Amino acid sequence: MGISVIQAVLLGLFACLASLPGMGGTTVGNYTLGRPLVGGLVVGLIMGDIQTGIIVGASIQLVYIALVTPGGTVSADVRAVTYIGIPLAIRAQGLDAWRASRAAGLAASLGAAVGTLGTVLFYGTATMNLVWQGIGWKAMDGGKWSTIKKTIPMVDFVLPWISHIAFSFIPCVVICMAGESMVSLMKDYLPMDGIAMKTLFTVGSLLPAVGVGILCKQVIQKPLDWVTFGLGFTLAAVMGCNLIASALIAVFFALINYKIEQLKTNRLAPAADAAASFDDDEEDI
Amino acid sequence: MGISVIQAVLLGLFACLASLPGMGGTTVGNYTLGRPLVGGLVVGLIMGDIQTGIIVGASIQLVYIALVTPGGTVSADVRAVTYIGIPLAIRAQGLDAWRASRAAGLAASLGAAVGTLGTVLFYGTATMNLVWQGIGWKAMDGGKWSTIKKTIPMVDFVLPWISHIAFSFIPCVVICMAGESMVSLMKDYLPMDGIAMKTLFTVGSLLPAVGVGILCKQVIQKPLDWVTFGLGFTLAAVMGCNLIASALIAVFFALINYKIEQLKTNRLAPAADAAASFDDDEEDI
Amino acid sequence: MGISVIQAVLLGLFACLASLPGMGGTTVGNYTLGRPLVGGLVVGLIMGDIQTGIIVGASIQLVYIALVTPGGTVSADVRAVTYIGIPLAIRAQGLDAWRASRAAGLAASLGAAVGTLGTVLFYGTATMNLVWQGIGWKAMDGGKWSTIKKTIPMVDFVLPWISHIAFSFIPCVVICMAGESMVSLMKDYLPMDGIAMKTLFTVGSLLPAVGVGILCKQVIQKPLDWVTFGLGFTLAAVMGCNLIASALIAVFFALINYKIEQLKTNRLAPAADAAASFDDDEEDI
Amino acid sequence: MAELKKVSKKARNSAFRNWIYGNLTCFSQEHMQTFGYLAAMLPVVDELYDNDDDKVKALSTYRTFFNTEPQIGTMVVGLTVGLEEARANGEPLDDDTINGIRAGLMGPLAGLGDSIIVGTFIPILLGIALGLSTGGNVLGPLFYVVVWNLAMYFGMKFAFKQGYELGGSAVEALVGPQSAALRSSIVMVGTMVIGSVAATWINITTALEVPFSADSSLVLQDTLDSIFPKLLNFFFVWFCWWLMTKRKMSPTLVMGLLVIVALVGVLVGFFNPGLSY
Amino acid sequence: MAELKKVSKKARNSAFRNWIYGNLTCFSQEHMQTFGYLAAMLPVVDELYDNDDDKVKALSTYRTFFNTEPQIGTMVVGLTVGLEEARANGEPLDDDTINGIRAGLMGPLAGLGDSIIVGTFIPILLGIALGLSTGGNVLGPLFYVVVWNLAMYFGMKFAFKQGYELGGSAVEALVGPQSAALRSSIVMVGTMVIGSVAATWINITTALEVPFSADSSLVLQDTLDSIFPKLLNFFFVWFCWWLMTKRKMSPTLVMGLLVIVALVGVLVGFFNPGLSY
Amino acid sequence: MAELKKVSKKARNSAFRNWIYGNLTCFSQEHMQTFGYLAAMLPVVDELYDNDDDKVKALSTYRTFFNTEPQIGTMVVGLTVGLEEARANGEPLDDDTINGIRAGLMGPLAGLGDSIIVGTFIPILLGIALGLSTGGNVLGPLFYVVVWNLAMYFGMKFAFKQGYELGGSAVEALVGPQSAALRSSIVMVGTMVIGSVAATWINITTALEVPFSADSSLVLQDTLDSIFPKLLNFFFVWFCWWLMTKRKMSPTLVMGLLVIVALVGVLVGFFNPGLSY
Ligand SMILES: OC[C@H]1O[C@H](O)[C@@H](O)[C@@H](O)[C@@H]1O
Ligand SMILES: OC[C@H]1O[C@H](O)[C@@H](O)[C@@H](O)[C@@H]1O
Ligand SMILES: OC[C@H]1O[C@H](O)[C@@H](O)[C@@H](O)[C@@H]1O
Repeated sequence: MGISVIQAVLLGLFACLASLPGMGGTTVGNYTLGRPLVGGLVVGLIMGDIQTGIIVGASIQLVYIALVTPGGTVSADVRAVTYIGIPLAIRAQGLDAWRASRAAGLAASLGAAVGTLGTVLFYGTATMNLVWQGIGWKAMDGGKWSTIKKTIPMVDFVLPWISHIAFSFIPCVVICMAGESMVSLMKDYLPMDGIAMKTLFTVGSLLPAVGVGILCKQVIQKPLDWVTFGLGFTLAAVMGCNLIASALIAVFFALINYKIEQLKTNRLAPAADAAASFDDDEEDI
Repeated sequence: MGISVIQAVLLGLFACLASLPGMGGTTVGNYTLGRPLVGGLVVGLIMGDIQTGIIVGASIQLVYIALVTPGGTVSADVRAVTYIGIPLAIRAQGLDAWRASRAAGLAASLGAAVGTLGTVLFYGTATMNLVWQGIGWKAMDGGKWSTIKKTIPMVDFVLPWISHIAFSFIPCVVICMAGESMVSLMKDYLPMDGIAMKTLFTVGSLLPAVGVGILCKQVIQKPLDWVTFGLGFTLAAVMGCNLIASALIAVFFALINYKIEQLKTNRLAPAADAAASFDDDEEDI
Repeated sequence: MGISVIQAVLLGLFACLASLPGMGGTTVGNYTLGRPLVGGLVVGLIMGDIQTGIIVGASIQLVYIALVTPGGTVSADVRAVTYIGIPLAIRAQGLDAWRASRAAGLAASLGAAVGTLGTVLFYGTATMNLVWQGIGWKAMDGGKWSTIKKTIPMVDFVLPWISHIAFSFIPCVVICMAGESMVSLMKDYLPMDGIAMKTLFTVGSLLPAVGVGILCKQVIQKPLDWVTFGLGFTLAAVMGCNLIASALIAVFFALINYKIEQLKTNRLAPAADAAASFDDDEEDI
Repeated sequence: MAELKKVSKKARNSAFRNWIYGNLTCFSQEHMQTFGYLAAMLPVVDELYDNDDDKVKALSTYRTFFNTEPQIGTMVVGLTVGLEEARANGEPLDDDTINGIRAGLMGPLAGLGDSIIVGTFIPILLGIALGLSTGGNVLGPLFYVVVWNLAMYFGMKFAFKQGYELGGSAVEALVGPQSAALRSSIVMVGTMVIGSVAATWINITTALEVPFSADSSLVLQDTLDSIFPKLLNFFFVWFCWWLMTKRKMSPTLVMGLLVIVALVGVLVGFFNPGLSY
Repeated sequence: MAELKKVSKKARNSAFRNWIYGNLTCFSQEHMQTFGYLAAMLPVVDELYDNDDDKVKALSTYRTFFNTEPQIGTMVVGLTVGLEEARANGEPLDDDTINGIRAGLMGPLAGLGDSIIVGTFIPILLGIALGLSTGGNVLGPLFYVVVWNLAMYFGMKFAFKQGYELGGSAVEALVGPQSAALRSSIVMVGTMVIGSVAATWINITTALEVPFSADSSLVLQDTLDSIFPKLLNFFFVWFCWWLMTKRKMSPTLVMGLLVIVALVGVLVGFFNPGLSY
Repeated sequence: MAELKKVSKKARNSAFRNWIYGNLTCFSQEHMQTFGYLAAMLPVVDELYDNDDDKVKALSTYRTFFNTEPQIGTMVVGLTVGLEEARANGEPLDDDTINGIRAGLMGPLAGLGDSIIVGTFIPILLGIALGLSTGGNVLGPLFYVVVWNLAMYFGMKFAFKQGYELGGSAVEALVGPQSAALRSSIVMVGTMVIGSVAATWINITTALEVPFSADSSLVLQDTLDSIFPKLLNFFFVWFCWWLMTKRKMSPTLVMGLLVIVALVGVLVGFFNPGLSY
């Protein structure tokens, strides 16, 4: 069973919708269309074999059932596994008259490779988005509201399609049509130990520092604020606190700070209202 | 060598005195009569073979020598091992003319089973005590001093005997007289994977939450106090502090709090005494 | 190839200069002459075979390349390995016409024993220094400046030579001349499981407590200061903080303390300047 | 001015005896040593107050949960006897302060007592006794019985006395003009230690696994741990507190509810102590 | 006095839609959900302010980095809509406070959302769906599609509304006479959480090893860890902050610089993600 | 007003030389770098004060324990030279502040220096030198000797100067009207870091095991750890402090006592370093 152009185009489209920073939105795109079980249904519909699609999708779903991507760390791209792996598996089945369960086996074995290839595509997409974001920042810097009003939605909703066409649509269509051998070909052309890939992933690991740096710019107003930052850092890096525990401890210190700052303020206020404020400062917060 | 009724009754009595929440009191009961070495002497006296008793007791003592029960967590009930395991072992010896050391071996091998059975009895006792405590609370709620004055000692000193008769005396007497086979019989009737036992132990793990909840009711007066509670919780749950380390850190924060609260108070006091209090606030605490 | 008296004396001298609390100073002595690679050159010069010296030194250097001695904890004394191990190895080579690489092997295998022997010498030196320090303290206590001015440099720069002669020079000369067998002889006379050695090392582990105690004497002025001390202790002992993390957290608390203490001070100051100080207290620190 | 009340030697002895005998006799997982504490304070309260209502009110302070290593804990009892004496003389000691002190001390003292007395002193005594009892020698157990009980009796006497005197001397600081600050700090220590107690002495875990296939499943406990370690402890403490505070349920009722929760939890597989003989 | 402005239902819906659709559409490792946030706040800002400059100024508040679990994060968006409404009515809410709140909430909500929604709720739904889909039954995926999307839609609606109302009611405390203290405390929480975020979400390590011989080498990462765990995270955050603050570089420029740093780092062997297919 | 005193270049150089040569020459486990510090401060104190008593008093400040990575620690020496200069000019700097600063800096600087200079810089230099010395080439060691010593010499010069200037400029803050608060905070940092030092640099453990039988024994160290990790460190520090403060013993006497403690401890089996060749 070959894959027609129309089928491939549809698969490519869904790959765009379903990726992590996907054009279908997080809930409908990534967390619905991007789940292999649902993807199996979709691919089945496109390929005209719903039952096999679901069986294969279900078996792949099992492998990735508890996948979480905290802070944009994508260890395996399920979307690629779904919209490249499943079609290829079904197609192979057609050729060899395998049973669905064997297709599932093939999809799973293809999965690892395709999933990793997908992370390249994911980082590619996210990196290309930087270009559109650049357009957004320029508009913001320009300070003209009419431009901003047009540009921001364009940047967030429309332009990323270009990244997705480049890094989701085209690879998906090409690989689906060219078949399994294409995967190893791409692996050869995008070797993970080549400078390009290494740099891509290194950039990916460095970039969040810019974002956090921007945040620091906002909240850190004097050198000593780095000590507060440092305490939070130490809680997580040294003492094993997750973000929830850190936040709890932060609130504890904030309460101490609140009491002190209040005293500072009151010191300047007329004595008359001091007595009053003393009584209700517990309720104030 | 069989065990007579009188002997069994005496063993049952000592089992009551020696258990963890035991009728002999903590020091004399649990930590004296409840140590297998001492228990060996007692059982030896009752059974008329002091030497064997002590030898067997000593060998069992070794196994449980460093047993601690923090917060009422009983992993093995030494008392049952002592007042059920030792007699059965001595008795078996009588029948087979074994040497004391072989009796010790038997007691030890019986130990694991009897010790676990004992935890069931322990949780049973503690759970039944809830009934007497209920009587106590009713008296307290009633608010009549004469009743309270009579009820509290009754609840703490007298009524628990009922729990002990049910969960220490009777099982001990019955098993001692019926012999080793009784142990496996009881294990069959109180299967650890049955709903009853599972619920008993689950309740045991849930109940301390009520006690701690009562404490919280006392010290937590506004929602934000949960943050203080939460810090203590985090210290122990996340950062590996034991209660001593937690208390030390708590005192550190309390000192900060003390300084702040003192400033608050002084703000309202006449300026005249401010200077004075400033000088001695270090000594105040 | 034997070792002449002059050669041995020179080796002993360099051993004194190169040891951890060494007479060559930290940078030039311990961290230059005390590195086996440099030591290999020196030994080579003394023994008249620079090339072999460097080859052997280099191979030993590799083993100890990342050695750090935090807080005076010396697990292996590289200096002894260098100025006892290398000469003995070169000497053995001379006798047997080995190649340099085999001498390196011998030096390495001698290393462990000699390195440990060296720790004995290190602790011996440090312990003997206590005598000179005693002289220093007496001068300080005396309170006569002219005496102090003479004594302190004497204590720090001159008298430790005596310790080094006893614990570096003599052992080095003797062993170098007497040869390998001497090492095992010394091991027999200074058995690590003998009372003398055990006490020496135990004293070594206890003594830092005196130093830290002196520090405490200085900064702990009221009983509650032990709580602050205890927090720092807990951070390192329980929560896995190194000294840098502890210092950071300490600064965080110091900032809180600073704010509170400032409020205390201001409370007593005339209201007029309160407003002023309020504005700049952030910059004050 | 009325003469200052003082707890008589007799009442103090009675409190001491009630505690050292009864600290655990009516133990339950729910209240642990609370009734032992009530029994110990009873003669003291009875003597100090003239009025029945005052007695009831005073004793009610000690209704809250208490647990510690009972032998070293004798000190806390002594301390509250001292505080109660001061309160009976009109010092404005409130329940929160007393319970803050009790809560703040019970945790660390339990840690100390369990490890030093039960975990070290007893094993050492037993070790010696075992040596003496070779061949079934009666000297071994006798040695332990005598040394242990004497040591504990005098140790506890001492602890009680120390506590009592400490209580008396602490009153000044606790009710003086600067005391509001001190009291709030004590309650803070208590609250924080209770938080740690909740993470240390309670051990609620779920056994629930949602199986997806033969070799893959969702272990709920792992997810909970990733949110916050010991989350169920926290939840159940909060839940009990909420029932008692916001729903005005009595502890007994809450306990009953928990029995149902446990039963249902066991039935649906949420709870499973996983024990076996 | 001018009439109080209020964000119309239409604008609120528009903000909600923009967020739930666009929270990650223009994701980059650098700004993550910032553009989604800007897109969500756009209609709100557009409606609230009359003056173009005010609009630009208001929207600029949301230029800072934002990232959280996007579905639970809907609450934060709702909250800032409420705050923005108050600000448009002249309440003196400053950027720092708003960003302190956003920073303080985004970390813990991400932790909660990732573990509860993505790590627990989805697997359970999928588990059920898998059961239903045996033999290729279409019921399985359909069940998941329907239940998940309905649950999320209403869940997010609810979160947005809650957030919006919370924002409104919090304004009083945030701008009242005592508010300076509160605001500085909020920024403190934000700063501390950002510190933890820097140690949690960033993962920069060096692969550099200085080899001495066949079997001995200096692993630079180990040395760095002994100075301070995750030191490189800290350094790079500080470095970016320094470039932007002290050198007045734009984020885009900084990013460009990091690309060069990455390239050079890879070439000299300092960086090596160590991945393989 | 008298002219301001200034430490002459000569005295500063002399202090610098004394330190970089003598920081460890009279090392003992008890005082570590204290005598090196005294030797370094001697020329400074000698020059700054006219009166002999003042000199003695000033130098006595530096009697307290000091230890850090000696090369990076040059900064601290420079800093105290700056502070001493200010003190000689009548600024009310007290011993506690100076020792608080020293104590607060010595720990983290030791951590930094040991890991960066000794743990990273030296191995890298040696690595290069090893490469150059193949076949016994003399270039290898020479390279190391030259580069290392030059780098350190200029590095320490720089650190000393930086410290000296920092000391001078910090004086304003340390003695100004707001300084009481600052000084108490500095002492706080010092105290806390000393606490960490006590847990990090001291390593006292007991080898005592009470054997009960062939395969069961009480490992005392385990019990102590369960009470508080590193408890013996804490105990011995406290004990030494107590002897010196409450019993007015001299450090030398305390040291003598510890030798006896060690001997007795070894004899009864409490201490056992457990070393072997
Ligand atoms: O961790 C929070 C959040 O970070 C990024 O935005 C993505 O990886 C999301 O999937 C994740 O929920
Ligand atoms: O942990 C403190 C304390 O808790 C419970 O009361 C019992 O288990 C005691 O044996 C124990 O000492
Ligand atoms: O740890 C700091 C410092 O402690 C001692 O002084 C010595 O061991 C030095 O080598 C080390 O740098």
